[in-house]
Amino acid sequence: MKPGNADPADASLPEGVDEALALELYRQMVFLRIFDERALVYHRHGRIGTWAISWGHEAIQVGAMLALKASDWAFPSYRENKLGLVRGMSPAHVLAGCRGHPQGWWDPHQWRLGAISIPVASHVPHAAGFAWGERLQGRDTVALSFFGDGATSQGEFHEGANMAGVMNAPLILLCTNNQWAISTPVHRQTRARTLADKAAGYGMLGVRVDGNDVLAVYQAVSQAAARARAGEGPTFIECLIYRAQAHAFPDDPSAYRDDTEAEQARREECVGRYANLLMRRGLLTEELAARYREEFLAKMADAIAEAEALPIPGPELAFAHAYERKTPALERDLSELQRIQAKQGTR
Amino acid sequence: MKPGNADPADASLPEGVDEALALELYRQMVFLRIFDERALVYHRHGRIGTWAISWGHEAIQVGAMLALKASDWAFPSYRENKLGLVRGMSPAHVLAGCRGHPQGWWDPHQWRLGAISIPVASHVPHAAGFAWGERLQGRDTVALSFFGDGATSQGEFHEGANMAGVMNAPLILLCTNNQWAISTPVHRQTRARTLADKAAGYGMLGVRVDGNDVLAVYQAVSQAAARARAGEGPTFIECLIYRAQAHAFPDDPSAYRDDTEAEQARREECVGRYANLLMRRGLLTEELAARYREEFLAKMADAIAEAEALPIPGPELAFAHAYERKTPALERDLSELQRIQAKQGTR
Amino acid sequence: AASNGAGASSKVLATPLTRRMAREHGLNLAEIAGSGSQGRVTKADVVAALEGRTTSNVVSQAPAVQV
Amino acid sequence: MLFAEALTSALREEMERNPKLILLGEDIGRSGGVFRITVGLQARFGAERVVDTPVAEAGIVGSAVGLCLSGLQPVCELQFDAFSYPALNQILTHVSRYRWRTQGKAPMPMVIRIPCGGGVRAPELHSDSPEAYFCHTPGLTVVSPSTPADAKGLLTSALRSPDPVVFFEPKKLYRHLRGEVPDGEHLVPFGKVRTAREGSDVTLIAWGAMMEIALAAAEALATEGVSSHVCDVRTLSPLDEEGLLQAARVTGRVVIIQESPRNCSVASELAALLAEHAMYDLKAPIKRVSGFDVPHPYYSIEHHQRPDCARVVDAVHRILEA
Amino acid sequence: MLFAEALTSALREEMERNPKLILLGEDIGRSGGVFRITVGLQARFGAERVVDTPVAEAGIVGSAVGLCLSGLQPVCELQFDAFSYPALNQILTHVSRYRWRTQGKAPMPMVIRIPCGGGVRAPELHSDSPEAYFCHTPGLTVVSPSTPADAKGLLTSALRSPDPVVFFEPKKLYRHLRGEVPDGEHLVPFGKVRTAREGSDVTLIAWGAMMEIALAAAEALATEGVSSHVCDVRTLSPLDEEGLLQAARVTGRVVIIQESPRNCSVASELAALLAEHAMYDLKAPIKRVSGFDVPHPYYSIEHHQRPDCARVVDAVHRILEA
Ligand SMILES: Cc1ncc(C[n+]2csc(CCOP(=O)(O)OP(=O)(O)O)c2C)c(N)n1
Ligand SMILES: Cc1ncc(C[n+]2csc(CCOP(=O)(O)OP(=O)(O)O)c2C)c(N)n1
Ligand SMILES: [Mg+2]
Ligand SMILES: [Mg+2]
Ligand SMILES: [Mg+2]
Repeated sequence: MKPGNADPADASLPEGVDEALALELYRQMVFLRIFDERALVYHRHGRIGTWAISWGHEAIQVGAMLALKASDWAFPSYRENKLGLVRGMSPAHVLAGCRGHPQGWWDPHQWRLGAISIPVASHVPHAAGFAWGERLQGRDTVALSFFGDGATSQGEFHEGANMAGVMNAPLILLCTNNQWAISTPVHRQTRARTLADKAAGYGMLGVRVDGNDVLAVYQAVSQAAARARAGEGPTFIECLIYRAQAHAFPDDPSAYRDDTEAEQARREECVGRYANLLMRRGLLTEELAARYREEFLAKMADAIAEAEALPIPGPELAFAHAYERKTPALERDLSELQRIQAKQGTR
Repeated sequence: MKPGNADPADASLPEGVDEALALELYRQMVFLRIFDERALVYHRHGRIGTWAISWGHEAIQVGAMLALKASDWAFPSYRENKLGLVRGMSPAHVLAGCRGHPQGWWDPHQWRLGAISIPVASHVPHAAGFAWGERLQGRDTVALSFFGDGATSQGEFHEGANMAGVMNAPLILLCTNNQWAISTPVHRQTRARTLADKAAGYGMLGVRVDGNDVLAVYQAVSQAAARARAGEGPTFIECLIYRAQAHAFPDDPSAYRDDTEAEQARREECVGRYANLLMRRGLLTEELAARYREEFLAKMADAIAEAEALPIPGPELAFAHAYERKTPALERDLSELQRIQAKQGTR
Repeated sequence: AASNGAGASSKVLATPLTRRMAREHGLNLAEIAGSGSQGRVTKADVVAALEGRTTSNVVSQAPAVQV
Repeated sequence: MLFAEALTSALREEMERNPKLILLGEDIGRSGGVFRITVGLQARFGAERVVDTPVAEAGIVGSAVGLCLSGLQPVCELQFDAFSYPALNQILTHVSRYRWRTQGKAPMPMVIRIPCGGGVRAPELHSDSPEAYFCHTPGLTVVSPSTPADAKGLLTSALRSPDPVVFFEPKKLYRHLRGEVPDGEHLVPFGKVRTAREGSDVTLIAWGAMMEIALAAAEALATEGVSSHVCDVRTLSPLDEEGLLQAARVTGRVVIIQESPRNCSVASELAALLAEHAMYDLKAPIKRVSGFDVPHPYYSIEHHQRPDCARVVDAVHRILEA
Repeated sequence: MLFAEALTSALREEMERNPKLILLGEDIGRSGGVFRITVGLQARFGAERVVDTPVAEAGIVGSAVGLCLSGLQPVCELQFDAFSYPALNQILTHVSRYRWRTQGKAPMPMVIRIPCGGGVRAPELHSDSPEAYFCHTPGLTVVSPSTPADAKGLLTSALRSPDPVVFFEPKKLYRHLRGEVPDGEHLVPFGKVRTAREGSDVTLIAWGAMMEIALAAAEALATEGVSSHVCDVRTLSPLDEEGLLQAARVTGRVVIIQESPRNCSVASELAALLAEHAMYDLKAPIKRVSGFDVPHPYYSIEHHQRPDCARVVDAVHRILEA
């Protein structure tokens, strides 16, 4: 399989995807795309910090999220730091996080999204345990964990996946194989023929889809969710794409790969491809597409302004929430710090 | 496949196994068997500590070790703590270790055996790295790592196996699937259909053999070693048996399993089965078998006496070898301790 | 700054407690004979030094009335 | 009641009380755990609440994070001290930080039980005292009982704690220490040291299995006319700083006793705390009687590594002379 | 020379000298590492000696154990501080114990390089200062340089050490600190503190990125007439106890500065060391200016957590008053 190198011959919509949903998939993809493009600009302005771009990952992120019920949970890695947008989180909220602002946190229960997991693969066991816990409590929640090709090398991916199998957890292991882990190509990541080959080792179904095809992703996740809800256990889904951009900004891919494949991937990117399909079906017009873009561009402009307007908090927040109640030592440390900062008057 | 439930129809020896070797395999199996049986008695006398019995694992341990060259390395877990015997280590040496005596250590380079790895699976990456390092240095060494069914659940098994695949390391992953990890049956350890199914996830060959059949193990390891030496990379070998004994002594399996399967496994144990085969081929007589037993029983009696005669070392040894040179703090701590112990006169 | 810093008493062995007592009573530790091991000045030595010096200005440093 | 039984009774009673508690670990179900602490619990509460897991410590603790998110309160048993190390990444990056990372919205009310310490003639890596790794990690509460009553009372508190608790059970005490345990519900609050013996000449500070040594040393010293004040730390992190400072001030001479290696340990922290906040109350140098900075030795020579009465008495003599 | 360049030159020169050295880590090859410390080395020494690994820290360090057994001397780069945690099991159970376990026959001459510390506006878990976990582990040598000269000299020593060395590189210094580095072979021995500034009123003890703060505080204090003696610990474990005791004795007043959380930290150990062995030379309580016992905060507010000049100066004022 090669990702994204062909439009599907016919433009029929898969089962369960009506026209409204087909358009909503598109709209959300555009939102993520614009978020990414603007964030990169803001990063270059120095207005946000490190930017873990997911340009080209929209079909996977949106296809997967829209295939879940609102009551299902997703567990993002750093690459999916803007996943909340798909569930209605404000872009200012996400941008605050990119500015290293404490307002970037979210309540996992409100959004039904785990906290972003920075250590690669370390959230896979969380998703497994969560799914298992939901099943134990008789709920029909499904959990979906996002992670990358590189993450499959981590012990915690393995332990989480194996545990999910044994516990028959309603879990979807959604692996975005973008063929790179920073500078390491997937064939130096594992000798497995495909990443989906790993599924058998956990006694679970492994499937492989074109990650540039939002409908294929939607369908694979829908089916996996249905199986999970039916008590048939976890599924491993490998979504194949090619990381068309840098790993993050800053990062200079020219140091480790030549740009031809990336160039190709940029030409075959998922948003344009899906737009074509929708236009051929008459569901999308240039005009509507432009309208979406306008809408989200305006949102982003407001969002960055809002994020930049957030005041930098004092030290209280650094001392809060490590424990339910601040320890006496933390109380003392905080008041000492406040005394010193007050004396300095510089903070 | 079920382990050990049938004698092979014919008693022909596989390629590469001549009669002398066939008998040597038997002799070593008897040695390990007698070691195990006597060690259990010594444990019951309180003369050695915890005893990690491998009664019934002889076909695997001996078959694998004898399929390796003398220059190859093996990496044992606690279950293979007596592996050195096969390479000529004295039983007193092994028993000293069981008595918690520092003389139980060995020089990995002398015996071409890694140190016993107590944390389950944590030595798999060592074997991978070692094999890779040997290849880098142009040697044709093969490394073999022993581990159990439970160990396949550990992240470090996964990381080591994956790394070995990527580095094309001349490694044999020898998994003793005795169907139990202490009280946990293998079907609660993983949902994989077979443990060998895990091999594909690392892009390596996975094979499954009857672990009660020493010749089958010998052959599988020989072939894997040949592949490794030919630069074809690692192999995963699942040796299927049934743990006929307790996990270790102390441990009371009656708390978690009924004895019927174990009873059956004890009847089908590998040493007797192989003896039958050799006798049918006319290679072994009751007399010779008895002679082996006598020989090893005598060895064991001497060995325990020797191990018990070892004096308990003073504190110097507790302070040695953490660093190449004792730190000044350790020097001071040691002399303080010696002063106190001298005053007490009780040590 | 550092009025109590590396002065004459810096080579004297004493706990911070003893040093503070001496400091607060205006005693120079170096002038007190230490009775502890290795000539260490102990709290008792400082108390003894204070008692042997009842007419000094130390009194005026103490509060006139204990409240 | 045996120390081990006190732990079992805390688990049993809290599981009766709180249906959200779920136990997971290696061999805790049918077999009742290698130390028999969960014995009978699977029979009582079923295999869904007392769960045998694969041999995968990061998987156990990592899935416990997820179980917390799903609203349960997992209690993980890690089989031996050193087998907590494979779970350190989960504990350091997630268990300890999830509440903080979510500004209190996703707390991690889990308990991680870890049998610890030496003196039980065990193989390598079965005798570590790893508490310092956890105490150095903000967000965790680290506790270790030294009596059956505290075993029950502190474990009960742990099972009700809104924060993740790492609970160290000195394995030497499991079946060797017997003591009174109050009937019925028994809670011992975190963050309060226990005065195990009152005295006036020297303060001995210890916890867990080392309390036995501290008390034996106090007895020995009493025969020489030296009066020891013995303080059981109980909550290793966050420390009861006030209680510890007071215990030190009672006598002004302090010996800290611990089994783990010394460098960057709980004894280091205790000494530092006193050096910062009780300096003017100290009459002598602080002494640490500690495991040395070497791996826990083979069991035939582990007595050299584990602090004993003679070493404590010697340390007291030295600071009394000082 | 930049701090980063000093590290690169140590690696390059030692690799020229010693064919047994092999580098492994994530993205260290073609890309030269996320901090560009190994830049150019793969081109120079080939992909067999500068090896990009899978994203698997336990696999990296675990296979380094095996590489040592095969006679090589691996140098592992772990990408960021907190990504050393997945390797802790290997480090605590094997790297630190293999020499001991084999009575010296199978030493582990490996170096584990870890970029550390905050102040670089990084995402979560990219700003930890985890040295205490390693210092608490016997068998490891733990080192952190604070100048380009020491970066080269200490790393060269690490690359020649027969014992495993955990080498902490303050990432804030990589491209912000420039300094003289002696030409040619340059070795700085382990176990020797460095006097960064002589003074008589107060002793400031720090290491790594905090040396910058210590020296800035010394400057600020000098303007008030307070003379600071500034000591760079350099080798965090095993400590240069004599050197540290001497540095404390110079002034009898000590402030210890570190970025990591305080509980059971290197600062705890230093304070404990002084409280045990320099009590009679101290004139005031010891002060620790430390990261607080909370997770390293979001970067917009990390300045509250990282010790700064004002906090150090305040601490000095307080112990001068004391
Ligand atoms: C445990 C751990 N090690 C290293 C890193 C540094 N790191 C961040 S992203 C990344 C590559 C991950 O690649 P992949 O899983 O393919 O995800 P992608 O970045 O392609 O989305 C690495 C090594 C990390 N975040 N966590
Ligand atoms: C990391 C770790 N966790 C737990 C243990 C305790 N333990 C010792 S043996 C064992 C079971 C291992 O089972 P398996 O791998 O099947 O090997 P077997 O004992 O059957 O040979 C366990 C859990 C350990 N040694 N290491
Ligand atoms: Mg990737
Ligand atoms: Mg087994
Ligand atoms: Mg791990």
